[in-house]
Amino acid sequence: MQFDQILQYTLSGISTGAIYALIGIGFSIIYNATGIINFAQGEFVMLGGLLTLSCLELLNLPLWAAVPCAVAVSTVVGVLFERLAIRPLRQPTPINLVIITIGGSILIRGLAMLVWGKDTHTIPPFSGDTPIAIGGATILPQHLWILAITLIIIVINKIYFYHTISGKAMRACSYNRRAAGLVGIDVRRMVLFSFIISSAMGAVAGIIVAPLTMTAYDVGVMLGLKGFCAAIIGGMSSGISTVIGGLILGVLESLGAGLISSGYKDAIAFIILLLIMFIRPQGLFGKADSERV
Amino acid sequence: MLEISGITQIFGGVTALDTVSFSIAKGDITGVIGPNGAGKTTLFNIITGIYRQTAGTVQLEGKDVTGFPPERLARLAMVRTFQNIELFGTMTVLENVMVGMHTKSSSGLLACALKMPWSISEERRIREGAMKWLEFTGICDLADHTAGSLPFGKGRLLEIARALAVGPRIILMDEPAAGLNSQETLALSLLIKRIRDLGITIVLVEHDMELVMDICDRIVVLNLGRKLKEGTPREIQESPEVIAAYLGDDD
Amino acid sequence: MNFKVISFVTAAATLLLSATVFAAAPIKIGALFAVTGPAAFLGEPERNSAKMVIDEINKAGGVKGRKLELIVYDTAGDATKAVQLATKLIKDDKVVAIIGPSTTGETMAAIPVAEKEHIPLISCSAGSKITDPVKKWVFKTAQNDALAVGRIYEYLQKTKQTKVSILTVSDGFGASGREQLKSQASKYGITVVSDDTYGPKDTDMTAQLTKIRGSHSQAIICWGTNPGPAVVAKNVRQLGIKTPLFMSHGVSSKKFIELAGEAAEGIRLPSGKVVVADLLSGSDKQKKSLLAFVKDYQKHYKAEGDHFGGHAWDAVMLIRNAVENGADTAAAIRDQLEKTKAFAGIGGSFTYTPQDHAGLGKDAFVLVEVKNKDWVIVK
Amino acid sequence: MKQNLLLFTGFSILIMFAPQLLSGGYLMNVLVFVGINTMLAIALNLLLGYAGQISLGHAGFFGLGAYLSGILTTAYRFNPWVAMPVAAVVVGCMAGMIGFPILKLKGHYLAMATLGLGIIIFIVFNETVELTGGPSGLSGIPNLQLAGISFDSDVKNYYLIWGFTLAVMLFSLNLANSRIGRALRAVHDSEVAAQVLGVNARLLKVQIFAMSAVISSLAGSLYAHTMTFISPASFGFNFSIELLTMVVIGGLGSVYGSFLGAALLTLLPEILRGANDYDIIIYGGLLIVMVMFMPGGLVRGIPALYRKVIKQKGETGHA
Repeated sequence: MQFDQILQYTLSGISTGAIYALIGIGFSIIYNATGIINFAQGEFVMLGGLLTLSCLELLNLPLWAAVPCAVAVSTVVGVLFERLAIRPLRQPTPINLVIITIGGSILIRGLAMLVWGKDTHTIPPFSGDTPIAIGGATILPQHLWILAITLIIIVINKIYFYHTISGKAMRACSYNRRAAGLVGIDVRRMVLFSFIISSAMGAVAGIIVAPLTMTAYDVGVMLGLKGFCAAIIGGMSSGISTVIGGLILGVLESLGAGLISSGYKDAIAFIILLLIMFIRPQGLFGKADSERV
Repeated sequence: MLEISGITQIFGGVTALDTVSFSIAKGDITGVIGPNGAGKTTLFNIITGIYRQTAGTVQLEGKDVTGFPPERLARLAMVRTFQNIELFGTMTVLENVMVGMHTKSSSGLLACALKMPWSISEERRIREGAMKWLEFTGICDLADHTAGSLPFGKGRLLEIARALAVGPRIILMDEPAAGLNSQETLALSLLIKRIRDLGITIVLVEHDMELVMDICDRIVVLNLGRKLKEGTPREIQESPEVIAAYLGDDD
Repeated sequence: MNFKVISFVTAAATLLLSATVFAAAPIKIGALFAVTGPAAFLGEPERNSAKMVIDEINKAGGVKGRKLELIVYDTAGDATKAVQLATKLIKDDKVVAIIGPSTTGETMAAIPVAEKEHIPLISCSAGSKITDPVKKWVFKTAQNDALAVGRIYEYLQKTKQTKVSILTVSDGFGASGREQLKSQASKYGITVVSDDTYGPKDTDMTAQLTKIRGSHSQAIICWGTNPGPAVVAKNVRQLGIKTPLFMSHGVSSKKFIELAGEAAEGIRLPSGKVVVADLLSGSDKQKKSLLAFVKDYQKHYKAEGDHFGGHAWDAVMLIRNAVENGADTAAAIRDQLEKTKAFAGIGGSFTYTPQDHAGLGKDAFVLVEVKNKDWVIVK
Repeated sequence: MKQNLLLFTGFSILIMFAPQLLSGGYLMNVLVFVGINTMLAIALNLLLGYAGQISLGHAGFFGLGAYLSGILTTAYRFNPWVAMPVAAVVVGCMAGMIGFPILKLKGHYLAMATLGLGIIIFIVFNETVELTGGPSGLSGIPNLQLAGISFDSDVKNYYLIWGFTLAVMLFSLNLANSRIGRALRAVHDSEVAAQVLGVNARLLKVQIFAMSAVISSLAGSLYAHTMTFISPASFGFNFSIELLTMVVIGGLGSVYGSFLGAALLTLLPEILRGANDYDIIIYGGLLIVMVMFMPGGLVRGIPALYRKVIKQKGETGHA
């Protein structure tokens, strides 16, 4: 086994993992503010990619204009989803919310299928596709974009959640929604905010991967699933531990495919995850909290 | 009956209980009192196997039961009630008590699902037994109500009936009078005495001093995680350090 | 005397009446395509092509004065649905023949229904086991994977390459290709030095390709359908792998070139002749059908017709020919299908016999290469 | 108690005579699947509705039952009637073993772990080509036979499947109203209180997890023997989600709710068939609307709706 092979597996894993991480953070933000596991999260990833495509090809916008445009439209969809489906719910039990988001995800996917058809589409890479050699391994400029944007988003998140009023209010909601409400935080607004942030983040993730992985109306399912896993490994945090969760998943998959068996690579990743959870049932980064009676 | 020795509990650097030891005699009503934060509920949680203590042992009828899970203690005839009553809210009052008979019945999953003859007769026995305990606590007429819809006072009675259905030799009550009005408290003290008359040992954590002094045979005082004093209600009432630490601040 | 006259008149009238009724009643043909779901790239062009050709036939007055009626159901690529809908077509819609389903898995699931109800089924999927062993009521129009694999291996043998790496998608299409790639290798003196797979929804195959790069093979064969192979092509380029890359007929459409972009250049694959219709020599028997198909598809759907649609086109035409030859019941259509000889369709030249319900020879495939964003035939 | 029995008898009679009332044909075939899905929804409901434990991997157990039955009868020439219980026992034991560590997890960790389990099982179906036939599926699975009757037509299968489904329903109804069922619901409402009363919550959860897996496996075996062909695609993540949807839409903790949910979600695509590509949109929209207006599921929502209509009628009548 050569060193540059391992390096290539790891690099590939990290760039895939960064995407899982971005999607995972979107999951966590909504989960923390609302207690909802948003199964429609993957659909925003899909919307980001396909909307960028439309902006580029139909409106003939340049890339720098198409991206914010696509993010904005995806965010509007996120807001509509929260307003029309989540907020009016009379009995918001966790399981009902899960079904609502599943319904939403099917609905959004169906609409996308009508708008963009069933074909796979691709958007051009941001800055060419001349491979860059690192040691014995190669990556594409787009991979650097992915890593850089992931990093920027984590930093912005950190600043938002720790240094702004609304960010702090959102964190308060995640600790205790009732108490947050009692001290005058508008919890419902925070819920809306969380949908805005995570749909925008999902869209960004969808845009930056599309040049590498292509996009179609149904890409959200698998990416959403992997993002969900990343979030859980990271203990549903909206910060660095979810990123690590995503990277672990990505690297495990890549190493599994390269070193053991490509057919079983997802199974290998999941078996390791299960083992981690059996040993640490409170999550890799979660703190053990005792039940209060 | 119950022997507690050297119980220490440390939560993330904070010592909640510090080498607490005392013993409870069979047939007694023992009160555990102390100011807020004295560690009373923590102690209960340790005795009943909900928390795992940092150090110390618990002996039940001479048997070391340290670290036993609650369901195992129930089979050794120890049961408890909770400060904020923990009812099975979606089930009826009768069903709540029937769950209490769980250790007194043995039909397995398959026998139940296939309605074997012995499980049918057992089911009848469970129902009759549960009704008996509803009668004992005087809430027979509520049998078919949903437990979640009961007023707090009735809920408390239901929780006690449910605990009794387990057939305990010792029962631990965490603030049974909390949230009750004076009339209900009076009825409760009568009920506790009737339970004692069944030969059941009772330990209770309580803030209502009148109740404690009225029904308890012995009292243990905790303060800041340590045992401050142990004795009869009269001894406790007269103890200067208890008055200083506890009664003094109060009224 | 009187009685005889009356009975004669009645009989004649009945006959006449039934004849007119008969002529008016359309012949019902059922179709099961995976129009949605993961195999929609097959189902959609198939449905479009089938509808198109049925419309054209009816516009031209039908077959022997009878119209054809097509009833299409979407299986979403789900075997359970395929079985249910096959039953529905037979029991509720009373069709005389079924076209589809789109994938091998669905077809294998639907076969018992067709066999039991005695309805001819013309599958549009490629799996060899559909017609091997031969089943009385089951035919297929899609070229066997075996033929596609054979095309590639022949070429490798000719160019004296003996070590190949294979990378197949883990769905029905890839699994069937993988089986053929492995089983036929020795016949051509080829060894498979590495055998990897990827998931249908995977977005990065650099791990598998890094491993393949280390295996020192002389050719990489990737077996899958869009978008996976496009990702593979891009990853190969990213990793700077210079080993020749072969793909399957699963991506022989313009869509692949569009998705893979620059990375598609130089990739070779076996393909039905439809993508290179205009490059064929005039003597090719299929050329007429191919050009007609491509032109019609462009007119109807403003899109490039591909050979998946071609499978449905062939199936409809085969049934049409059977009806032309006088068949109008399920049993008669089956018998006529089996007598098909040298029908030059989109997928190739079909000749069915009681021993062969796949009907195609090796000439169904040509080896093509991507050059300047278009296909050229590899000589 | 008496009411329950009466309701069940009525339901059984309805099921028994349904083929006579309905025109037959394709509808029979759909009703066979309603039966299979009802079994699966009940299995999941035992776990989710009664014990309060989520599973996003139940399609895996369904698939294991189907594949074990399929492999045993095709490759090893087992009699289907033998293969079925063998498969159920094997799946039950597997679920029991995996249940101990997996049910220690709570909330979304449990969701994730069961999801992972389902995906692992799915991948195994796909990759063990020699055994399962891989993605192209396993064909030639024999039909069940009983006393010289081969269950090879929709009507025969209807009675076969519904016989099993009714048995599973009765089994679950009995269980729900027994000491085990009560203990399960108690664990759901307050795990700590149940434990204090002597209920071994952990063991009970594992038992019900295993039982749920056994029922799913049985449904899988029956599916394999009626379809005679199986492929991994039928047992993926999507189907686990669909089962979850059936249980919730039908009504948590209700056996009849599971039937309603399974019936609705199985019949819906048939009703929407005419809508072509729009069906997926209608389906998604309907899920949202259902949960919004019937948050307790069909089994509680329909009577409420009925009462509302009656009340309105009464009011207009008086006015």
